[in-house]
Amino acid sequence: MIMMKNSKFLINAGIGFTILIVIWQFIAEVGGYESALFPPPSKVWEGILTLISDGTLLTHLQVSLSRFITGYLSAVIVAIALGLILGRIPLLWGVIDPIVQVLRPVSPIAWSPFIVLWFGIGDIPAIVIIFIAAFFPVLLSTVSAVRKVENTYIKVAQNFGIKKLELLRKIILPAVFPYIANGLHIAVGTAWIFLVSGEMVGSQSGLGYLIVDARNSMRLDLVMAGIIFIGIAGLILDKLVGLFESWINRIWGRQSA
Amino acid sequence: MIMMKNSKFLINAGIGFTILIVIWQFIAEVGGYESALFPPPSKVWEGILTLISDGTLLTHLQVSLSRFITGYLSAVIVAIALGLILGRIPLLWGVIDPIVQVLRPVSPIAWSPFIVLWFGIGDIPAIVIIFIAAFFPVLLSTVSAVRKVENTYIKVAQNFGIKKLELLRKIILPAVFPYIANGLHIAVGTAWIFLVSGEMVGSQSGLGYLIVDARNSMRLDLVMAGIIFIGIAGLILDKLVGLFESWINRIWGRQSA
Amino acid sequence: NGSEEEKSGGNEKRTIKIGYLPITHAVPLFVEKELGKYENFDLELIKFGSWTELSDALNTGRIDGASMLITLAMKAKEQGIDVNAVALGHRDGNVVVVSKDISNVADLKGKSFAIPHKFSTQNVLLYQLLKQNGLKYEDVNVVELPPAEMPAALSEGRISGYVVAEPFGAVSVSLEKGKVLYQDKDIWENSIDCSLVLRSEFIEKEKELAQEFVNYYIEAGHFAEQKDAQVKDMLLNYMKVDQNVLDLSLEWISYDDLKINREDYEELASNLVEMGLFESPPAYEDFVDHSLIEKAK
Amino acid sequence: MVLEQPAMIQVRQVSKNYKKNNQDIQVLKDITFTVQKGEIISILGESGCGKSTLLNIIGGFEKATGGDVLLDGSKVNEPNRKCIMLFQNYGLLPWRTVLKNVELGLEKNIKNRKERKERALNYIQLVGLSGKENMFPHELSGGMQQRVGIARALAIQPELILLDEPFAALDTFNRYYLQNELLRIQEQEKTTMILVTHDIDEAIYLSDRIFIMHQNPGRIHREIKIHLTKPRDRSDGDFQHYRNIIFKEFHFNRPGNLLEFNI
Amino acid sequence: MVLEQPAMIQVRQVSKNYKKNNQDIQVLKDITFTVQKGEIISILGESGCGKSTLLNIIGGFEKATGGDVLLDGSKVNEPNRKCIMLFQNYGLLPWRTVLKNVELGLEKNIKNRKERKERALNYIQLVGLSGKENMFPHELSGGMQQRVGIARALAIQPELILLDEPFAALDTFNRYYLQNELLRIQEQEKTTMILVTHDIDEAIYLSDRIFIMHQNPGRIHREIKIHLTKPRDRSDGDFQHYRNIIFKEFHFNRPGNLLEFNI
Ligand SMILES: Nc1ncnc2c1ncn2[C@@H]1O[C@H](COP(=O)(O)OP(=O)(O)OP(=O)(O)O)[C@@H](O)[C@H]1O
Ligand SMILES: Nc1ncnc2c1ncn2[C@@H]1O[C@H](COP(=O)(O)OP(=O)(O)OP(=O)(O)O)[C@@H](O)[C@H]1O
Ligand SMILES: [Mg+2]
Ligand SMILES: [Mg+2]
Repeated sequence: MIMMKNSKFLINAGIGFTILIVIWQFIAEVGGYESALFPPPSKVWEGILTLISDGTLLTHLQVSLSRFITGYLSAVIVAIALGLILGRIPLLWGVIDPIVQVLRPVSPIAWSPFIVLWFGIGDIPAIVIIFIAAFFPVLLSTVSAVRKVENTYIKVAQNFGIKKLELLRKIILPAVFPYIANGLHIAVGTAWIFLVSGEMVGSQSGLGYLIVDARNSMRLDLVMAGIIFIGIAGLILDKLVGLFESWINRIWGRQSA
Repeated sequence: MIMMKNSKFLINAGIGFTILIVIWQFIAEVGGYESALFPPPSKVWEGILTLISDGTLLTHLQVSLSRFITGYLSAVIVAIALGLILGRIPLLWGVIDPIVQVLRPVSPIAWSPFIVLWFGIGDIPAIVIIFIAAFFPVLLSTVSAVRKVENTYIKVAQNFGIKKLELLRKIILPAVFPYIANGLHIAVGTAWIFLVSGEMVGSQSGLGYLIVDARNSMRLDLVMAGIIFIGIAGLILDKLVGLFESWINRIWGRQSA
Repeated sequence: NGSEEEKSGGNEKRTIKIGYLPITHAVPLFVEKELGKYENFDLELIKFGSWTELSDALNTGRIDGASMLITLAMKAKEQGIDVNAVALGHRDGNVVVVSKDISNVADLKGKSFAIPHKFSTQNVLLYQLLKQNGLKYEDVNVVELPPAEMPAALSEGRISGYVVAEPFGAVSVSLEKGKVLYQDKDIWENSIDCSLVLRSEFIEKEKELAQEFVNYYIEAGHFAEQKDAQVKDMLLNYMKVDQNVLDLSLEWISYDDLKINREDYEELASNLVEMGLFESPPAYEDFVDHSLIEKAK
Repeated sequence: MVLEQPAMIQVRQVSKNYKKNNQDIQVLKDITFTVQKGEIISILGESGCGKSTLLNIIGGFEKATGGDVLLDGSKVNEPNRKCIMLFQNYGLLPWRTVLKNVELGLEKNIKNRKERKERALNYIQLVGLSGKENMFPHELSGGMQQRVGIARALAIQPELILLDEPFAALDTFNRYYLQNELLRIQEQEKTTMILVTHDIDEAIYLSDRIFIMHQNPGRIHREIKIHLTKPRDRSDGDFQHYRNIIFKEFHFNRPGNLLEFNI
Repeated sequence: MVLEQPAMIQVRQVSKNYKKNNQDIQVLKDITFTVQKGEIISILGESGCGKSTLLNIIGGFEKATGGDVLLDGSKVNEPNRKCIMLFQNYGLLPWRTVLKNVELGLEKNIKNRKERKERALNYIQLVGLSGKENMFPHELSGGMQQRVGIARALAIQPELILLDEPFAALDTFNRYYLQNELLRIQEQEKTTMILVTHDIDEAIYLSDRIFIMHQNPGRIHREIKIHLTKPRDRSDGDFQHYRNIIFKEFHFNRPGNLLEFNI
């Protein structure tokens, strides 16, 4: 069943990308762009092969992934824990909410002078930026889910004398998980998007750096190759979150959508 | 009722920001940072006043807002229209979906070499970046909402002989709106976040430019002031989308949440 | 990467961290690192994506120094950050590149023209160029662009010209999308642009290391001036460009005299004030520290 | 029920299979019956026996695997305006007011706004909702919502109305009120109705004939004609007589042996 | 029902007001009754008359505006394990299996896993769900889900079970099965029960006494004692007698004058 679904997805993806590449080639030819300025598919393909074969890709990918995982996981854990608590204390959330709402629309990149000040250059700023990007979506979806937890569950818990931490762990967390999962997906997207930006801040490695460096070297074929890698890796990360989600749902007995 | 809710929000916001400013002042003093590197609240406050009184803020804010509105509105309209159609044609969506999934995790900034190539400098690149940022969340939420439209509505439409465009307009669009609204909120956030980045690509104006320029002039107090403006403006834009949402919901008879 | 193990003390060698952008203006740094003659320290070159990020890192003390736009360092100094320029990165090496349909400066009137940064020598060069040809600065629509985007913008006609560090000028020329209108020395003899800037605390507290570092830097400058195959090989480890673009770029630049002369500096400073970019640029004595380069001779 | 008159609905040998995990499951098997113009027919059966599936096939919303359905002698292939379905969850469009909901089916054929509104208001009055035409569905109780559904169906004057457990979501009291209403309206409009329900009282109270369905596969087990004049009295002895017949059919009067049932 | 024995539940002069748009709305007014140990009591009334509110006050989930509730002579202030509520939508935790749901109330007091599991399985067997203990709620039919709810409530051996329209979401057939089940279990466990319903048959079939509630404000209008031995026969003549009494109470036997009711 899952196999079938996957093979169908692959066929569709194949058709989709073939069409895309044809259009791309067409634009490159008809537009008459200099190939240094708008590389045709063939050149990008060569670029991809070079990046793979000389190991550049693997190095940068590893670095990016390990930063991403660190930043994302810590953001998710902190945000869920905070969200569970804040969601149950409306008065405190009332005070914190306006701050969050003002901070959230600010691009993590805007903070970069301060991030450099506090966290220096290298891995940490990129991780911090991913943290910021992932933190708010998860926090907000957790808080709003906690505040909407079906009243029946709370009543059942009261009825059986389940309180405080036990209430959070046994009732609230599993009850809100399906709604948090949505936040997790949004966060994985946003955080991955900001990786590129994060790795522009004085990083010496990572996919974002790969792109910036290629751009500064006027190698737009490599920029395009980097974009493709980022896209694919982002897609895979999203699918991984999806797998985690359906794993939890299986343990916690939800029907898969 | 709404008045009461707003005044409560304002009181909470007041408390929240007071605490925030106290912490900020505390860090600035205890951390012993150079005020050029980490400006204390008082200095930022001066900066804010200067920006307001010399009209800089107003100019840049206007530019940013007009770009934002152009980019956001066109993204929303295109994405909803496309989403309504694609959601009803599962075969086509099957082919497009993989492409979207690979493109979505790529930061709009990564595209900037190509954006400059195609759209030049000035307003358009910033608008294009906002467009890209807003487009995907709305498209995806529309398609997924269309595919989940309650079957009863479709049956009712069939029963009364409502088909094609009429079906989209009279049944699908109003049925999915509450779910699209969620996508609109996410999009307003993402797009506004990318405004900063967008306005770094060859723009000579706008809030993003204000920040970059202040940063280039090493006026971190103005950077912080810019961050505050961006945050507040982002918050207001989000509330505006919320107002639009509840206006539509009132017209279309939904209970407000 | 690896900004971590900072002060491991003991017998460990001190690692000096120097920031750079992949441009021909930082060539002495690349050569110094490649020659690797220094003994009492390790040299780590840290590549940045833009001037802004580089100066953030320098200002907050995350790196000990950088090869950077001298004007940015002056700005930092003006804001109270303790840095000193100790040597130039290069002499000359900026060219004004314009599209094919521009034949003289007057043609630029009303057109868009790109510079890499508001606080840059390139901006001053543009200002002077316009002034010398009877135009006002406002007659041209000046835009700040990331250097890497300039050739594309020129090629698509989004801008009519640009002035920027190399190799980005040579790219347009070799793609035949643009031509050289002026070299910088035709506009302003002895313009000063990118410099080696060090944090003052580094110079003061680790005088000997700083001295050794600058000694080899100057030596590297002389070595680079040969511009032979060996030098080009070294550069290609830091900047990925086509051979012919590199050749062209190197034609326009020299590395053998890296002193920051007072009169040149003061001309720069007065221009900056005139352009309204600075109120009180740091005085030559405060900002330029020639003690190191003098001893290096 | 004169034989010469052709039946309004003919259900002929209808069967339906679903694929589930690559297995064919037969949900309906050889269902055959006819309904005359003006009749009210109930289909009574346990949950999952295939009542909704059968109704969907009659309405053209689903295709039968075998057999066919004739409406006025012509084959039903897709949903059509001659035969309107009423849903358990009312099927109202929540973004339209009562008036607009009732107008939904009229927008195609009556272009004149005033005329359309008049016609809609007429039927809103018929179901007793005059004055509520500008309210939205969520502002109405469940009972009122189903009235809107009825008005909307009647407004396009269909030949047949299909009702899928129309009152199951209402409480007993509201259910009683609406059953009475439905009878009153049917008397006036003479619309033919096929009703699916699991409520024994409801079937007896409303129907001319009751088809009892059994499951696995869904089939019609028995037909019961109700020879009582309408309106009927729920506490009347004759009413109890039919209750008893049906209870026996489902083995409900002897509580002891219930656990044998597969629930 | 000996007077000397103190009542298990005493509801004394309970009233409840809600604020709505700055107006006080009285939902309950002066409700007073007592329930003896082992009784099954039904509260019967139309939708919105305040049945759930009353039950919530008895269970300690809401505070009364006036009056109080005594359970075993001591005042009820908050929800407690002596008195378990059963919900219409079953109130099961969807992320726990049947077994884990039933164990929920035991986790506090029985730390020994094996012992806890044994006790839970016992009650799962009592409600006839042996073999289904590792299934998740969504894999069960509505009827089975409510059985799990009953097992969970019984497992902690409460003195009182409150049931808020427990079978309203089931179809008639399943409802009948579960009513029988409930009687069988109650006979065995002797748990006291207060049941809220709008189903007249259900009230007669299950209760020792029925309180009929009227609304605006919610108040107890009449108490009806059911003098029939259990198990009762739904098609029996005596059963019809009580049906008739209650129909009259709600004016249901004369269908003509129904529209006067405010629905
Ligand atoms: N689309 C479908 N795919 C597979 N099986 C289906 C589908 N629709 C219905 N079934 C199965 O067909 C059987 C009959 O379903 P149907 O909805 O007609 O029952 P019903 O009598 O209306 O039940 P209820 O009283 O619960 O509404 C059920 O066992 C159901 O699982
Ligand atoms: N939290 C609340 N705030 C305001 N009014 C309420 C609240 N809860 C209930 N009410 C009102 O109290 C009245 C009684 O509600 P309640 O839920 O007790 O009725 P019920 O008899 O259980 O109805 P149903 O059969 O529909 O469940 C209703 O009119 C309702 O609108
Ligand atoms: Mg059904
Ligand atoms: Mg209730």
